[in-house]
Amino acid sequence: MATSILFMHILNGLAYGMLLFMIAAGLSIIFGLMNIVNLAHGAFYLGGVYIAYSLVQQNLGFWLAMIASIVLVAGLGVLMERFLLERVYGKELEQVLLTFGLSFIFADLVKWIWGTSPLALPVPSSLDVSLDMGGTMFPAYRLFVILVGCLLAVLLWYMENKTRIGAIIRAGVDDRQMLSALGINIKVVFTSIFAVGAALAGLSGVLGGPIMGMYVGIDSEILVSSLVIVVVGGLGTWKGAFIGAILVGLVDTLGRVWFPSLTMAMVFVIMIIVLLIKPNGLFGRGAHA
Amino acid sequence: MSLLKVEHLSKSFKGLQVLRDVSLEVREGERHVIIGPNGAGKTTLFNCMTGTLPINEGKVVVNGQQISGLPAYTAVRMGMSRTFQKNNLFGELSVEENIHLAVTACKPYRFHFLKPASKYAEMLAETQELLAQWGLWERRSRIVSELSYGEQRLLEVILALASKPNILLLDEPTSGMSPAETVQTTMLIQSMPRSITLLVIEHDMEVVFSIADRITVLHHGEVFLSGSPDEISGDARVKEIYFGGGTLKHA
Amino acid sequence: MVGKKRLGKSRIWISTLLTLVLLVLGACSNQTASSGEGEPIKIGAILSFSGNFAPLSESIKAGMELYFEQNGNKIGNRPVTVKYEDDEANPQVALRKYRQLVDSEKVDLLVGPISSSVVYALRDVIEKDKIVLIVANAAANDISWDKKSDYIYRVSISNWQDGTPGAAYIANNIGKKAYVLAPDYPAGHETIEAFKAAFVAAGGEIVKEAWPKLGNNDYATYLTDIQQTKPDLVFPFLAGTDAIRFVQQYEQFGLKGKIPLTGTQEFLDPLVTDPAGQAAEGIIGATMYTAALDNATNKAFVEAFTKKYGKTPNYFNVQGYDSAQVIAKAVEKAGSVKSEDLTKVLKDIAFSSPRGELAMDPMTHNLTLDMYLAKNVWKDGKIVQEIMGDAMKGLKIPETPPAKSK
Amino acid sequence: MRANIWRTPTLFIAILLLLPLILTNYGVKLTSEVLIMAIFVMSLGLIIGFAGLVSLGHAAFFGLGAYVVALLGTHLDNTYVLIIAAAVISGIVAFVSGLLFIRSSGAYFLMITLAFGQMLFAIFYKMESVTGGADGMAVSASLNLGFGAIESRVGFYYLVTIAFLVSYYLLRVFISSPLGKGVRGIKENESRMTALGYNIRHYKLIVYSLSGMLAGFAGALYAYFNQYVSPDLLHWMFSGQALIMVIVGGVGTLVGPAIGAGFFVILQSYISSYTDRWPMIMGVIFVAIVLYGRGGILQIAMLLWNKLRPKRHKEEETPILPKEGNGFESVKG
Repeated sequence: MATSILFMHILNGLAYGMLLFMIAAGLSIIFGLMNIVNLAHGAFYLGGVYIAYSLVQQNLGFWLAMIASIVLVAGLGVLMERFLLERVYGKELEQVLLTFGLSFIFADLVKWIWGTSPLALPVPSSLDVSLDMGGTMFPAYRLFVILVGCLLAVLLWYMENKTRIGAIIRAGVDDRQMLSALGINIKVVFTSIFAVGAALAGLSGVLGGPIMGMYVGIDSEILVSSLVIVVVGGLGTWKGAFIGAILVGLVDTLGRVWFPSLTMAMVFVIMIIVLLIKPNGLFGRGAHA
Repeated sequence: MSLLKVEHLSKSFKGLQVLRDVSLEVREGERHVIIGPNGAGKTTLFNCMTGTLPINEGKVVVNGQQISGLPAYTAVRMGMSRTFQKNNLFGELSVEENIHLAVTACKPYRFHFLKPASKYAEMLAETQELLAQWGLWERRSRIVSELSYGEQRLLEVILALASKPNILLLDEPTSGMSPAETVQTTMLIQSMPRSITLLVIEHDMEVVFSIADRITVLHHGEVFLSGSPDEISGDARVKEIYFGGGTLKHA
Repeated sequence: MVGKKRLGKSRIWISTLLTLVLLVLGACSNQTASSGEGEPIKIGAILSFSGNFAPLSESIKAGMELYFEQNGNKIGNRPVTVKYEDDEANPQVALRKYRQLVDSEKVDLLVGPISSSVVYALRDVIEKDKIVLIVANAAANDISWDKKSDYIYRVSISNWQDGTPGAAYIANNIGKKAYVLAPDYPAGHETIEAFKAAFVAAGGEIVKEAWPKLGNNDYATYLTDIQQTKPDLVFPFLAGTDAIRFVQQYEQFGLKGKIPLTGTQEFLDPLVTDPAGQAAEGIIGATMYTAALDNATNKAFVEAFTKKYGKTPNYFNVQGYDSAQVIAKAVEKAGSVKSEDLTKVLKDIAFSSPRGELAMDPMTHNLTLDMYLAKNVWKDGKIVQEIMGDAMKGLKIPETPPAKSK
Repeated sequence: MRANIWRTPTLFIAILLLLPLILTNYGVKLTSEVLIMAIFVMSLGLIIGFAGLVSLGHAAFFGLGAYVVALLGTHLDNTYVLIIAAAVISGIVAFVSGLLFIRSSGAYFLMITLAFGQMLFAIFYKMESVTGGADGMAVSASLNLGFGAIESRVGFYYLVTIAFLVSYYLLRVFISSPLGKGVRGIKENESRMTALGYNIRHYKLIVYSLSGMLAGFAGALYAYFNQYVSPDLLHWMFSGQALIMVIVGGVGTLVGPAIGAGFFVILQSYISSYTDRWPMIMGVIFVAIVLYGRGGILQIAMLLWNKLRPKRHKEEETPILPKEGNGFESVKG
């Protein structure tokens, strides 16, 4: 295979991986910090893309629609955490049932509001060009997605390692009781982390809509992909989510090229291999104390 | 002849040396007490001896058989059983069920699944005996989490005894107890038959000196001194490092 | 708190019992069978309202409702009731719904399903229960061949008929080297198999086959591969949201206008081309229906449909409309809803479809279709289909499976 | 009061046996389906509620059992052989996969079982020439226990009723056996069990394999029931539904999951034939169960029962429901 084509495949894998990273990052931290398995996380993707679609239809423009949509989805996250999830902290199986129920409700709500006819969110016109990269064309939009993903990774890394909130989160993932011992208002921390996680998933919905599509059902597909990433990377780390997402993005993309008959199971095979070698994921911190 | 031998045991966590070249010998029937300031590595030593934690160097020999490197559950098969510093019980089960589990652990029928456990007369009898012997018969149907702290502490020891060990490792058996409970527990330990060899971690010096045949002082992960109670209480350096210059009281 | 309450063993048993019995009794309130003059005719529709097939199911439902509404919700002098059930595109659920419709609701005949797996799963029970099924979408070829049943009649299209008709035109006028792409499941294989056979027969060559999984998230890999392979043309078979994303990404990767995009009729249908927008411009292929077809039935249909629903009909709407129409015609002609009477008239039933004058092929229980060449053009800010001519007239699915091409 | 202990189960069995007399054809079929599902969900309830192993891939064993009957059934048509083969093969696959996966716990176990299930799903989906791929395949084997083919609905109903009762009884014995008690102890406190001398991996592996076997058995019955198998039977969505049934019914009991299965299957087919909005209604019911149910349908049913009838003798109340069942204790070490 020509190197330029391989390079293109890698770019494709990265763009896909970055979208997955945006969803998985929130899921991972929520998982690690609050010990919540949020099976309704895919609903934030759905919310992000469908709200953005409606706003774009109202001629609000892609970027304004994106911001408004993210804010709304974050608000939805806050409501969900405050009024529902808060009541099931520490009861994992009830969380499974609750968030599973919520994912049912959200998906059906989307169907109710927007109908079942397939819709499509267009690429913003300023980025709707393809670049000539050594004879093959590549959409500028995907480069933009990669860029946003990398910036976000840097930002999250900075937050995790250099800021007070990051220190709180790291402490909380290792030992939740320590937070209250430090006199930190856990409620506020949990709600804001949940909101950030929801907003990131909403962002991936808006940015991912033109690539991965918008339809009811993608929420559960994306949930499974991001759960895989979270587990491969290790619970509760942004670094793990980032590396895991890139790994899954690349494996999935290159797998289609090299092992076309394995596309259905490729990601799962990788996950099983990783977990057999490292039972707590690549960057997992071991079982919680 | 020594029943339990620890030879040159070392253990480190992520570069932090917790135990360094620890050697220890416990003779059959002996009551051997390990003392040492907090963080000296006492509980880690227990965890390494029982296989709960892997060790970096050295070995542990019980009854002439090496057990270091074997999985944790094999320690009991070799006749070495332990208790925990913090109560580690089946809080949602009844006292009786807790003891059932402990009694069944090494029985050949532990994997049977076609007959209710309540049909195994031997197990029931052994449980009944333990309950009666340790004064918990009245409370046998209670859910463990509803027991008093002292009772739970007692159950901790009973569970370890249920497998009829030759060697019993007790990790701070009196921690958190009221003075009255402490006295009671000390008496229970003293009353144990000499067929059970005891290795005890203990902080309370009154308890230490009332049960110990031999004392080992662990300091910074190393054996600082090992000797008879008199040797230990008379040693100035031990006073210095462990008791900060205070006096050792001989009970 | 309730959670801490201890409960007696006998209470568990009795509560179990009560819950179960009540639920079962509640769930199967008995329905009486319909018969005789004036009694409603009951139709059971098994479609996939949840999952990716939802838009197809909604479209078929809309088409059926339009037909019955136009006819006063009556067949002859008997009122019609349609009971819609959601099979979740899952054969096991479909069988449960089937039993509910047939055993409990006592429907007279069935319409459905979307998914091929469901039609195969229903096939054996239908043979046993002798109840008529009008296939409104499921395209599996074998239902016209080895799995043909006296009680199953297809008014939609078979995979073979979807893949075949455009091939000759494409080979002769667009290019000889084709890159084909379809989801890796039986319908994908059958459609591409049919295209391949016809395309090779017309002197074409398949340079590469790509089989993404069904519900593939991203087509980038394949689009990059197409750039590398440099075929004369690309022939995909995809449905719904997959088709939309493929068409849009085809443009994003700069392939639109460079390598001609053709495709099955899915790519020439408003369900895909409306959301895909200008990216769908220029796609050429064969289709059994577009709203632009010039016949009287279609003109009336499009007008009525647009009036009721405010949009251009897609071919699933037509499949629903024709399913209703065929049921009505058959019942009127047979003068009964009994299966043995219906099967006699269904074998060669003819009717005026928006697709033209159509008739059932008695050998395959599948329609003989006229296929049209069509092209997506951008007109007044939206994609419309323009008819370029006939692709194949009177196209029947072969009576037996054709030998597999290499 | 020995007679009392047996009175209610006997009544229950009697009603199960008499049910076909009052039910419609459809009711008999639906109850048969519920009973098969109940066996499957009980097998999952066993590892979740008693061993703390929360699996999201259990449908793989159910589907495997069903496919064994479908695939082997084309070559030999002996019901005993097929059903036993289904259970044994599912059990072996559970054992081998358990061997690899059992050291994972909590969310990792959840995901690795999901992945394994999806791999099996992919295998049956991809082997189109053998299994019909996504289209599935018809089951040609007929149900014959040596006294003529069982073709009537009622005959099949009695067969699954017996299968259900036997499965329930065996599970009941299992959880009270030394092994079952050990499994329960592991769920409660792994480190203590190890300290007591239990090899916890062996225990988890045995219970996981047995659970896989039972799921395969249920799958085999389901293949006979529907006479059709498709990869949907192995899909993680189905595993997820089973998990929901366990939680809805009540974790940590045997009857709970069975009730959850009945509740889910019947309610879903009931609601979905009245409204397209059924996913939303089901979702709201799940949320309501979490917020107001506290412990599942079983608890709610009990509550109603307790309200409806006056108090009886106290000594009958043996505590068999755990407080606050929660499958993740093992995660926290």
